[in-house]
Amino acid sequence: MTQHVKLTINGQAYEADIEPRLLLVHFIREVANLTGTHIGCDTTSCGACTVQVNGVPAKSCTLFAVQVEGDEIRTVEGLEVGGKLSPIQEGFFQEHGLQCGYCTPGMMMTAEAFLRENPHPTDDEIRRAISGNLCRCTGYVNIVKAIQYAAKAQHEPETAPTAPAEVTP
Amino acid sequence: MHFEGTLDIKAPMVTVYQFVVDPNRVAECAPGFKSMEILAPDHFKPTLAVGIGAVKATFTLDVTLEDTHEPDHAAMHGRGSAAGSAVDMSASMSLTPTSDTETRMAWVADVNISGTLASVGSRLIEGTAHRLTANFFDCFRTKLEAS
Amino acid sequence: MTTDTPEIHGMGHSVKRKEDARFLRGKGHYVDDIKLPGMLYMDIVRSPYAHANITKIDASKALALPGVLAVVTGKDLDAAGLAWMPTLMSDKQMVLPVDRVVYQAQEVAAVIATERYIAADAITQVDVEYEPLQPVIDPFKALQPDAPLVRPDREQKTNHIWHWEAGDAARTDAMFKNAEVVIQQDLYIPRIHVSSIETCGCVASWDPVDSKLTVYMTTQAPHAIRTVFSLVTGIPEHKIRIISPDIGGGFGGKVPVYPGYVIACVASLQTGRPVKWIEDRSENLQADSFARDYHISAELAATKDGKMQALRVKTLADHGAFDAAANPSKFPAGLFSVITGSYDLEAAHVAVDGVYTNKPSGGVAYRCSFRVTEAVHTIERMVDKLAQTLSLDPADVRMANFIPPEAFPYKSATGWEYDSGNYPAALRKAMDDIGYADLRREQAEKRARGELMGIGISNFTEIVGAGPSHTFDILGIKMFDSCEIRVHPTGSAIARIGVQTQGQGHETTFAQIVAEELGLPVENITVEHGDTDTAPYGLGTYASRSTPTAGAATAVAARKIRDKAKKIAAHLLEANVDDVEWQNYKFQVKGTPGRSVTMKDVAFAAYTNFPSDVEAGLEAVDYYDPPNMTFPFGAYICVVDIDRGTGQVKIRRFVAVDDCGNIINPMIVDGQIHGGLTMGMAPALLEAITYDENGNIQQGTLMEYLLPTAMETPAWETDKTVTPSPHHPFGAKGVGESATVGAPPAIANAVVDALSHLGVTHIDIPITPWKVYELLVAHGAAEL
Amino acid sequence: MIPDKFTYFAPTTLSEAWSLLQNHPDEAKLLAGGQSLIPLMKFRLATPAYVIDMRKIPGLDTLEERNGYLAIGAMTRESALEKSAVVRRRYTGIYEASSVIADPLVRNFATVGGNLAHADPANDHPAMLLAMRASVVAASPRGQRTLTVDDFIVDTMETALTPDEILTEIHIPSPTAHSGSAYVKFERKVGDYAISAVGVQLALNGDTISQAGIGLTNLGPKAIRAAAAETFLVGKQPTEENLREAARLAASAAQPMADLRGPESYKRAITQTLAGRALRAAAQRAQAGAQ
Repeated sequence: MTQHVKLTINGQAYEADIEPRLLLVHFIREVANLTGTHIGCDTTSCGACTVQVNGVPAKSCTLFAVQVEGDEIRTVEGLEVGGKLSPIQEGFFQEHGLQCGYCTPGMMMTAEAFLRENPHPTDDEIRRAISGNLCRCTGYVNIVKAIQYAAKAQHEPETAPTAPAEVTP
Repeated sequence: MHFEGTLDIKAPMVTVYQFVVDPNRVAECAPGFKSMEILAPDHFKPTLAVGIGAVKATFTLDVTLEDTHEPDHAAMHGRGSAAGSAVDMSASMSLTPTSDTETRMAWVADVNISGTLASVGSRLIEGTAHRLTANFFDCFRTKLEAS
Repeated sequence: MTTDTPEIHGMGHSVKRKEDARFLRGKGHYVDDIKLPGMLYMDIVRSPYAHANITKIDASKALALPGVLAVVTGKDLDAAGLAWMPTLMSDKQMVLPVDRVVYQAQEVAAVIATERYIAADAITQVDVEYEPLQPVIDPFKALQPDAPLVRPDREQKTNHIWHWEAGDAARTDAMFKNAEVVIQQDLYIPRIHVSSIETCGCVASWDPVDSKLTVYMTTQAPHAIRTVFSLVTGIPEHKIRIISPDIGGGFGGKVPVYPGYVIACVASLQTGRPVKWIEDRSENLQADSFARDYHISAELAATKDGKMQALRVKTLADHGAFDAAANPSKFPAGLFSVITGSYDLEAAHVAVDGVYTNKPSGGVAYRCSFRVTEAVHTIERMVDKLAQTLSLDPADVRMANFIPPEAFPYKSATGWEYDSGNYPAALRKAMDDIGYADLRREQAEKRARGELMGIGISNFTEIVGAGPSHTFDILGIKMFDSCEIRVHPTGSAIARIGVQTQGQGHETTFAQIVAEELGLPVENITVEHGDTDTAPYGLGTYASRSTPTAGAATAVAARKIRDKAKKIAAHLLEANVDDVEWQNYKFQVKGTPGRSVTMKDVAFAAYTNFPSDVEAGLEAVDYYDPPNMTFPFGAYICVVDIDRGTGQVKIRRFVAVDDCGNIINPMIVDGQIHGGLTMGMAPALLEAITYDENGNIQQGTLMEYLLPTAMETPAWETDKTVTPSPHHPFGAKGVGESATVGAPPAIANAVVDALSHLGVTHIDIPITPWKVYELLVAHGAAEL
Repeated sequence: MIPDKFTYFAPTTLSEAWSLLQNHPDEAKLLAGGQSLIPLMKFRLATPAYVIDMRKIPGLDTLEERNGYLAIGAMTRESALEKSAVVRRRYTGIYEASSVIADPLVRNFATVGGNLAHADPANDHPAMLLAMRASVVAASPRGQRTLTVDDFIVDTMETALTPDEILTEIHIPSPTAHSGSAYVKFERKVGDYAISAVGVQLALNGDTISQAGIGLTNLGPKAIRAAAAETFLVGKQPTEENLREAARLAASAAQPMADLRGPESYKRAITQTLAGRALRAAAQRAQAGAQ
């Protein structure tokens, strides 16, 4: 039995008839075809699927899409505005805050929301804030630096050279 | 998981013995008993919906009575699967009369749970299995003393 | 015609990563992102038992579900001769069992359905009847005569797989006989799992018109996989295309061929439609290959004043039900014989016995280079135990026993030729960085107050870059690696490599190698890999081999291009070739810097104005066969504080001084070390896979298998020394795994050091709070 | 991991929710934050035929001090407790418990009511709420009743709620000025359940303890009230000696089982350590409040 849901992802409205058991992460990846949000576990442990629901970071593998009916979802694809990387993306680029890139979208969605609440964090506060997101590659050192970079960049918008534009493969 | 216990039942040993080798009576005491298929007097398949809180698993156990010595010993062996998991259990009961109307039952049970339940629920399994097993045998006493 | 030399950003520059552009925007292309028209989904029925006969599989209920197309069982595969497949270690492995399962979570049947959710429903509707058998869990008991057989399919009716030795037994025994001091220690290096955040999976797509099988898969070694697939299925190799898209972490776990890949291919062949299979995390954790699981017994002979003389090691290796490790063929125990480490020993002997148990396959890497982690942990613990026994400072004992810098190239007691090293310099730097003397003073003060603080050193030597063709092969394929470079007319280039990145940043670092060698700006160089239809043959990325092998091939291919370019440059400069030299990224007439042309100029001429005795175009390929392994090393120092009330170990500081020779990109090397240290710390303190007596895995989800978060991970401090490899084209060594190999003993040594005054001499990893606390209780030092 | 099929309802009133519960006895499950339920459903260890999402029922996310107590709506997010200045200042133990549950992302959706009603012995709120002598409000078509947390939590994952009852609010008595509370949890890593955790609340009357509450997490089939330790403390001064004895008594109330988090003896021993630390912190806070 399906149910009709409407929700907004990155400002764009999506409507679909879905099974109530459809996980939000599958709605995002399979219905909206936004594959930047990843899946890394079954137990709400890894945070690879982190998106923002009405601005609040959440693990989208632990929400049914029907639960966020009418809500505003933001995914990694919604970070870049007007062809310009957001400070958090810029921070991850400048500070080498990613390696395989798999946890990166979730990590950035957590960090971006965190910096809105705490614009001048300490390193320890950052570590605590990202402790629901696992990274196996970086050892977190450069992720902490990346988030600090973004914290500073928020206050001084013009910064170093930006990451190259996306190349269509 | 190994559990054991002793029960003092206010019923004569022969009555207790007849109870524990009667599939219908035994199955009624099984946790979450739903239904049963009896294949032979010593071979039956109860369906059980076992659970605590939100967790529920429905098992169909294939049970055989074995090693029965009237009037003081009975044993059973069961196996079943559900939700990517398997359950293997064996239980034995030894009866001694403490009087003409009272019987002491010493029971021993070994329960093995494998698969998803074991890997996801290991934290809660031992306590739960212990509780369910003890309830199973306690139920014998309740039913026997009620009848 | 000279133009200004643009910024090249070659060797040694912290160039920002090219691949980040897509990852930062959520535009990576991982396997699960691939959607093909008509694609089906596969899900797998797995065994709850570790050891059981399968008496019946009834798929009728599953097949009755709308959307279910097929249920594949072992019997189906058997009919096609595909129920078993070869492993990389001369063993064979079940794809799907015909009548018996040999580990928990083993694949039993596969369901093919039109949707992921339907496939998930269908696996619950496949009824499998089992008859449980007694499982073999303990590898020591596995060798007892009455142990049940894990592998009755083999001719040899034993659970013993192989015996392997290295070194000189007689000489070692003789040294022990006369030794003044003998230190003995048993160590268990537990089974662990790489758990890359992306699990394994594939999309297999059989094109019936073209008779071609394309498989997008999470593999670290696409070419080797293609060859194996071709050998197993009989499909000609040119009709198989393996594509490794973006890989969400590999660490060794994505080297093996897992049954799921093969079943998906069979399912695609059967249905004529693409089939996607993506593992769940719990499947990944429970069934994919594991690392370590070595039961080691080590002895060290030394003089009274702490001079190490000989090492004798016996090991039992638990390989699970199939010997499906991914070691080079001649090395069933990997490079474990590098166990003499950084020390100048007169003799050593190592013996390893492989054993089958009812567990998933063991012996793959966990970000380590073929069993080097086990070796390093052993020798570094033994050195510390020697120091403790003789009441010497562990740093002093190391300094007194290092292979001296002037002794390189150095032949080790087990036969390796170390290429280069300067161990005292690295240790001295680490000691200076962390303030070793001050820490020892602080420790003494704290001990007087009853506080527990420990300082641990690890001075590891790695062995990476497999490897020279005279020694190294996998299934007979020599372990060379490759690069093919093509320079385009306008001065940009593409390099295709035989290795496969899983986050190491190859698209950037290999471009830097080309940039350095050709004098073309790094941003104008594209690096491609992972597609067997386009990339040159290579053995893939694992065991820190990319830079030592394919990196070398890249430099050599570029130099071949430069040789040709020189002829064109001479033509352009109207000079004799012998009078042209490569200086400052330009060709110039010797002694006349004003007369020069850039590679960009030459590239254009290679297509528009080349001399008559030179072919058009500018490209080259190189298959590099390394003359030797490279031996990166490092000195790590760890400081821990221990809570006497809970046994909790806190890493206060950790300084890592690494030496991987010449560095391509310091930013990326630093990142590799941060990650490696974290994956070294994890098994030292948190991660381990254990089984109960029935063979139930006890850490089957990430709730129980404890990957460290940012909170458990310390702020790593890194530093370096540079001792180039004398045989590598640009003096580099591998680095991806150094820190994983080197970190665990630094941590273990620090914990033992904190407790050494109580009489504690060893603690096995993972060092859990309760293990520490029980030691505190035993020695009267616990605090309530 | 894909959950089994179910029918989803998002009622907008409690009455609607009650009638759904009554119409589908045994087959319906209330969904609050879902951070425990949904993982169980993904493993198909929970397969409710009907899921009743509470998100649209207004008034269940209260967080306010009323006359003499703090009212926490059942649907109040853990993160709301963590961020509340009042909770942090006056109900410090609750703040500390909220901020160590699972991980920060889970806390953004996990609810206090869900944590309590799930009655997992490893959940952090029950023990702290025992220490704070909290009560819960259960509402059904027959009206509402208030019961203590002691009575509410019956056994492992079993509460006193009748099949058609819904937990709507948690009430924590407002502490006196001279009170202090603390929650000390020891876990293997962030996101883990406690190896052991202890919640404490102490109230002082002058320099003697007038009220003591101590709860233990993950040390038995359900959260445990360390009653002997509480009784011991009342009427005594919060001296180091007394607190140590109370910690010893608290640990002796634990009924731990050996598991991957450690052997029984270890859990008992560190419970004494953690109880001591929680008692000292609570006593200090109480004394600070008294100044």
